Amino acid sequence: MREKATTLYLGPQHPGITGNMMIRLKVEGDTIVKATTEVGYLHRAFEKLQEQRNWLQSFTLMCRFCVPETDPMEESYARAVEAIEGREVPERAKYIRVMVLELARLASFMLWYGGQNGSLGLYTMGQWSVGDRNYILDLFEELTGGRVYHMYIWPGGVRRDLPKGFEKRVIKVLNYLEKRLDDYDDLMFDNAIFKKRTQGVGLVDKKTAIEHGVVGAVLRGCGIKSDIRIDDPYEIYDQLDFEVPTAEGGDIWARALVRRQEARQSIRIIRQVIDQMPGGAFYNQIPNPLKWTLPKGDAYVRTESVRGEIGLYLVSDGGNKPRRVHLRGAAYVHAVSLLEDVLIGENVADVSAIMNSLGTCPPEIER
Amino acid sequence: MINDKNSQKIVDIIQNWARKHSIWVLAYGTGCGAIEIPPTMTSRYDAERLGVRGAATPRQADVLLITGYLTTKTLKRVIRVYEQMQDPKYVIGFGSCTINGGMYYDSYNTIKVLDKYLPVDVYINGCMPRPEAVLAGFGKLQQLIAEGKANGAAEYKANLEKYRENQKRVIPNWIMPEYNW
Amino acid sequence: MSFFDLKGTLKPLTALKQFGKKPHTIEYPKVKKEAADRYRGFHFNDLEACIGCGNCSTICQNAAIDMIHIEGIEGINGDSGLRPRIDHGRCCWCALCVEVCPTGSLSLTKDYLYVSDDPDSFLWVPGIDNPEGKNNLSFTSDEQSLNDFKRISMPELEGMERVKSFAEVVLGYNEEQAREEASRCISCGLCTEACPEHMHIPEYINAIATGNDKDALRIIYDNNPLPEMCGKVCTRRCEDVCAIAVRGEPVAIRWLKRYATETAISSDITREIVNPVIKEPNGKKVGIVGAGPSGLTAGYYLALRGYDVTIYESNAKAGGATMYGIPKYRFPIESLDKQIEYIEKIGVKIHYNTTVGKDITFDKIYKESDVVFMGVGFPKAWTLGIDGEDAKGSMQAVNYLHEINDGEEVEIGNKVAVIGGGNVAIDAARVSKRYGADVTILYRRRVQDMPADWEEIEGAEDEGIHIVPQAIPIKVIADKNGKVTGIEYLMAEMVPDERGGRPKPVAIEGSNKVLEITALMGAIGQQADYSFIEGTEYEGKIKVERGRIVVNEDQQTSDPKVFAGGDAVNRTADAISAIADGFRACKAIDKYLIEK
Amino acid sequence: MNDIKAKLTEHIKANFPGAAEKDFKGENRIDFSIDKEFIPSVLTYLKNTAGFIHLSHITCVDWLEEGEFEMIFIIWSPTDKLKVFIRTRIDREKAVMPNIDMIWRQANTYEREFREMFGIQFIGLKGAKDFLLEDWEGPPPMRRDFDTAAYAKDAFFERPGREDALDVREEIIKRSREEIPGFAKKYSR
Repeated sequence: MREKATTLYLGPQHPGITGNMMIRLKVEGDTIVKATTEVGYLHRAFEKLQEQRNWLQSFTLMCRFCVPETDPMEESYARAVEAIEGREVPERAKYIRVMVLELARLASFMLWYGGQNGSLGLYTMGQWSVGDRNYILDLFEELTGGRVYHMYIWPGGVRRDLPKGFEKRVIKVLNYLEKRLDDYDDLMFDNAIFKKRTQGVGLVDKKTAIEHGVVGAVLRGCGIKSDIRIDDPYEIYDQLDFEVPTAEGGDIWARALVRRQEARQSIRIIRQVIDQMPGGAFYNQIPNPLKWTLPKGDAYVRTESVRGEIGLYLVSDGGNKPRRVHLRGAAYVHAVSLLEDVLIGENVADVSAIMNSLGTCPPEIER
Repeated sequence: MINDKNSQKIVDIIQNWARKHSIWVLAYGTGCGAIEIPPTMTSRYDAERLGVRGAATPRQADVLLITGYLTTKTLKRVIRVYEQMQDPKYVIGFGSCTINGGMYYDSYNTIKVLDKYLPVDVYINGCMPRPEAVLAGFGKLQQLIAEGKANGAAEYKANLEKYRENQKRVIPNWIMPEYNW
Repeated sequence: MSFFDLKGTLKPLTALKQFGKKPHTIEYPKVKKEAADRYRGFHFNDLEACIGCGNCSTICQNAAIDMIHIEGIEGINGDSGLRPRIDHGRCCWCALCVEVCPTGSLSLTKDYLYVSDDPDSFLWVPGIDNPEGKNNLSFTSDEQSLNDFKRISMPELEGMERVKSFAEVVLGYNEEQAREEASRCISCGLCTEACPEHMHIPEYINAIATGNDKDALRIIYDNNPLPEMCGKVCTRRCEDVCAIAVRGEPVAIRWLKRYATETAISSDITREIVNPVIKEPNGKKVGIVGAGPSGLTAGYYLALRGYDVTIYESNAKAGGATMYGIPKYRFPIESLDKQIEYIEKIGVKIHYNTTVGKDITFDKIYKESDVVFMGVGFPKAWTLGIDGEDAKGSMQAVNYLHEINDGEEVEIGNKVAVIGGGNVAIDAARVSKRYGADVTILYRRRVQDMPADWEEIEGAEDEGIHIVPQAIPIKVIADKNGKVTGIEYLMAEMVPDERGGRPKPVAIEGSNKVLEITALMGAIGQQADYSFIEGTEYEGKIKVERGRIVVNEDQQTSDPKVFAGGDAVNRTADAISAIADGFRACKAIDKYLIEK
Repeated sequence: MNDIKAKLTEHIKANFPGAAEKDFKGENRIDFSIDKEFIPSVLTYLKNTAGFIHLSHITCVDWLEEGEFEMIFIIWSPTDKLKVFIRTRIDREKAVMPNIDMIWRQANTYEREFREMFGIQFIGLKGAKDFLLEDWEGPPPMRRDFDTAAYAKDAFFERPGREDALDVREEIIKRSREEIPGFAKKYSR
């Protein structure tokens, strides 16, 4: 006999929800039969606001699209503007950008470590990884002047050169983190509870993945090798040596395995970038920002964030303001329609873990 | 019942001392400032040693953190959450957006001046505030509690009509239960 | 997975190895970690260095920065007197305001802590609310700035190429260069106050930057009827106060004006573009003495307002000092003719070769007109006042330039000395050079004290003119025919002025030197010639003090019916001041006649 | 790469009347304009036959001056490493588009957003009417004729205390008694 279905509201105020969003669940017992996501709690109308700001002013809004990892947005905007204008970027700036992007990935992985385990009751990990993440944020503070909002990668290059001896301090942090990642493995990947709660949970198969246009680690967790940094390389990624890890299974476990490898790949990339860092200019200066106009045109650029590919479509009508900015984050793909499908048949207790593993970041959906 | 004025004073001091050291923060990330809460709570800054810790539901919580901008959609939920919270309760406004709209001053979907809708006890400067600033904010709140000056909740009750009017101005579809607090 | 995962149960226990390690917790509030060297904390503004251009306020996408009056800070030339105030309820600490600050006065500090229960206490006047911030600067624009400090260099003829002819030295910006140069401007408008005429500089530069050259010309013609002349030879006091000039090269305001006027290639096209509204004739008559810049300006704008304007000019051409005092490689004759033609087409009547006091009496003009405007200028040169000055071959630089510009030939030989350091001295020197002479400029003070434009001085040096600074001429040496053969001078040392003025040159005894020359030109200043009213009733009515006509702020002389302007009135003695006088007089005359 | 581009271009032009190619330098993309009626069929073709399985982006641009919306579908082929842009223009007043969420389920999210933000109707689109907004009564906010600053000023409060702000240009004009002609004012800062 089937149990009577009840409706459960998860969020927006719920400790298990990642960020400020809501899921309406129809449950029979504790099995979900239907899930409806409701977003929009963080809709600030960025894209509308950017149409009111000039090209440089718009740049300051970019990093606020998604807070856990702000640099891919800045990077996308900078690249889109450069593509429309045809502005050259100095070689050194490209290397610095990649370093910043990978550091940001690393910081975001640390947050994910904490969130993913926190959602399963493993609170120690949060204390470790979020605490260790501060070392990366310290580097950002030194380089960019801000912990979270860096506003560092901008059209034409980067905003300031590396401080003296910065590379050494990065290496020191990387050495420390490499050791810590092994500690995390002991606590997490070898943990019987973690395995039990993640294997076979939150399944995304290949067909669903394509239907939903899934990107990033979620796609790689289904065994599909796809990474914008390789497929559609930007900056200097095509000159770097790194691997794109994949895992079979399409469950939380598989995605966790992928991310575990990716964090190490990021460290590998940063080491290479620091080794090969060229000298020279770091910025190809834009004209007076108040009178800066871009030629007519459009650009679509994609950047790999921790959550997956983000795409930015930028249109210029020849004026000093963007005609249209449209950012599609990875969470836009993962946390609305895909989440609704994936949750069907799962337990209420696993919702939080699934959301974390899909890289749910509501501000990126709502913008 | 204690009717004596002096004894009431002593009780107040003890009460405020106790409240000061047990600030439970509602786990509701209303805006982007929420990203600095995990670092504040975890090992590097460890706010728990100051008596600050998370609470899962409004009924358990003492402090409502408004971490930045509030969209009108979230405002509705925040009001509901705030009214469910039990006394003593305090509100901390986080960053520029809660003071005068911040970056979103011309956005059609975010409120600009938080204290028109909810009573705010402490504001923390920054966009976004560093964990040190967050801790300083809690420190200020503790000080205000100890001095008996964090009276936002009482003010809200006294001026409920004024607040309601402002709230209803931005929330057209007002279907909410009246909470018994 | 096995039923019981032994490894998976035990492995997490390895976390215990962290036990006893030193925690990385910051012992807040006991220990306060200092923010990074580049941390973007609260603003600091160096109130002394700030010029109140308001660029920070313009770039702020959050409308967080207000420009406000602050007690004790007065607006002066080149400083609006306003200072930024930051609304911390808006600021996002992006530091764009720092990046665009032209003076570098605005920076961020490492301070970030401010908590308060009063939401109205988040307005922050940097520099006043945190005077100690000066020692705590973090994010500054020293390393990197978004201002474009480098001017687009003006294409010019090569130095040795120039001296072969009177071809214009400056070639002018092309369209791309003009747009680029115009886009350096931050539109603060500080320059408009420095300009005697208060031209609408940010507006026309912005019009050029956005590709609307015709609008730019219309804006320029709003209060300057001789823009092409100004575009070529203006003394451009606007550029001295340019906000960008604090740390870089000022926006080339003069060259941009020049560029804008190039669209009007003839007087008809000028009229078509400017398309001025000419009012119906009102029957009132205005007589103007002298067709110099001030007279032409007053005449043009009075004609637009419907007055019947007649100008009396003693020379064969209009333009006054700009016609006869400026060499043609700086200001070609056709360029001036075009502008005069346009003014005449608007309805201004000019009687050439009509010297007031000789061909027509001042009394007649005075009685026939409702108002008289005098723009008579300083036509007479000061003499050097040294021995042997009246020798043959010793002349005044102004007269020399006048004669050359009139097309006459002047015998100067092949060795010329010019005495003086102003623009007239340089002009005379460069003209002489073009006639094949070897030219030396003798100047009492140092090169950096020379009142001439630095561009002119550089230009002279490029063309191979020797400048001998700190040289005081004492005697002109002539041969027995009375012809100049040399000049004797003393070297001087600079002695600081006790009263705080500029250093004075004091001759060194016994440092006598002699320079062999064939011609000598004095260029130490000019004076007025009021012979046309001398001995008439007007001599008493129109008050003259120390050679200058006394006027009130409306350019009105002590005779209410007579207005005056130009070199004979103001102390700055440049074309743009004369134009300003003319424009001011026009407005005052209009008011005076309507009220009457 | 050029082979694939040429073949694809040829096929699309042959099968979908009115398809116009837009020349694009720099990025590796093919860019087509096509009538909106053909959108579902061209996307089905690209997805099922040509290997463009990844729907990367759908976007909408409001060309207010021309009275049109431009819908752009950006799809990506992981095998050929090629982007295809499919553009179509629709009337701003009667904005109706065919629904494509049966081709990619993900398109549903985009379409719900455009319905709300631009007021574009998608034939047969399911899902709650509210997506990002709640109880919104004004015009679709992403339309360019919606003035967000004016709306915000009207709907929300602003903290007082900043009324003493002055404009630098006006302050200088006042001091030097400069008179700016009306037509020049648009060039002021």
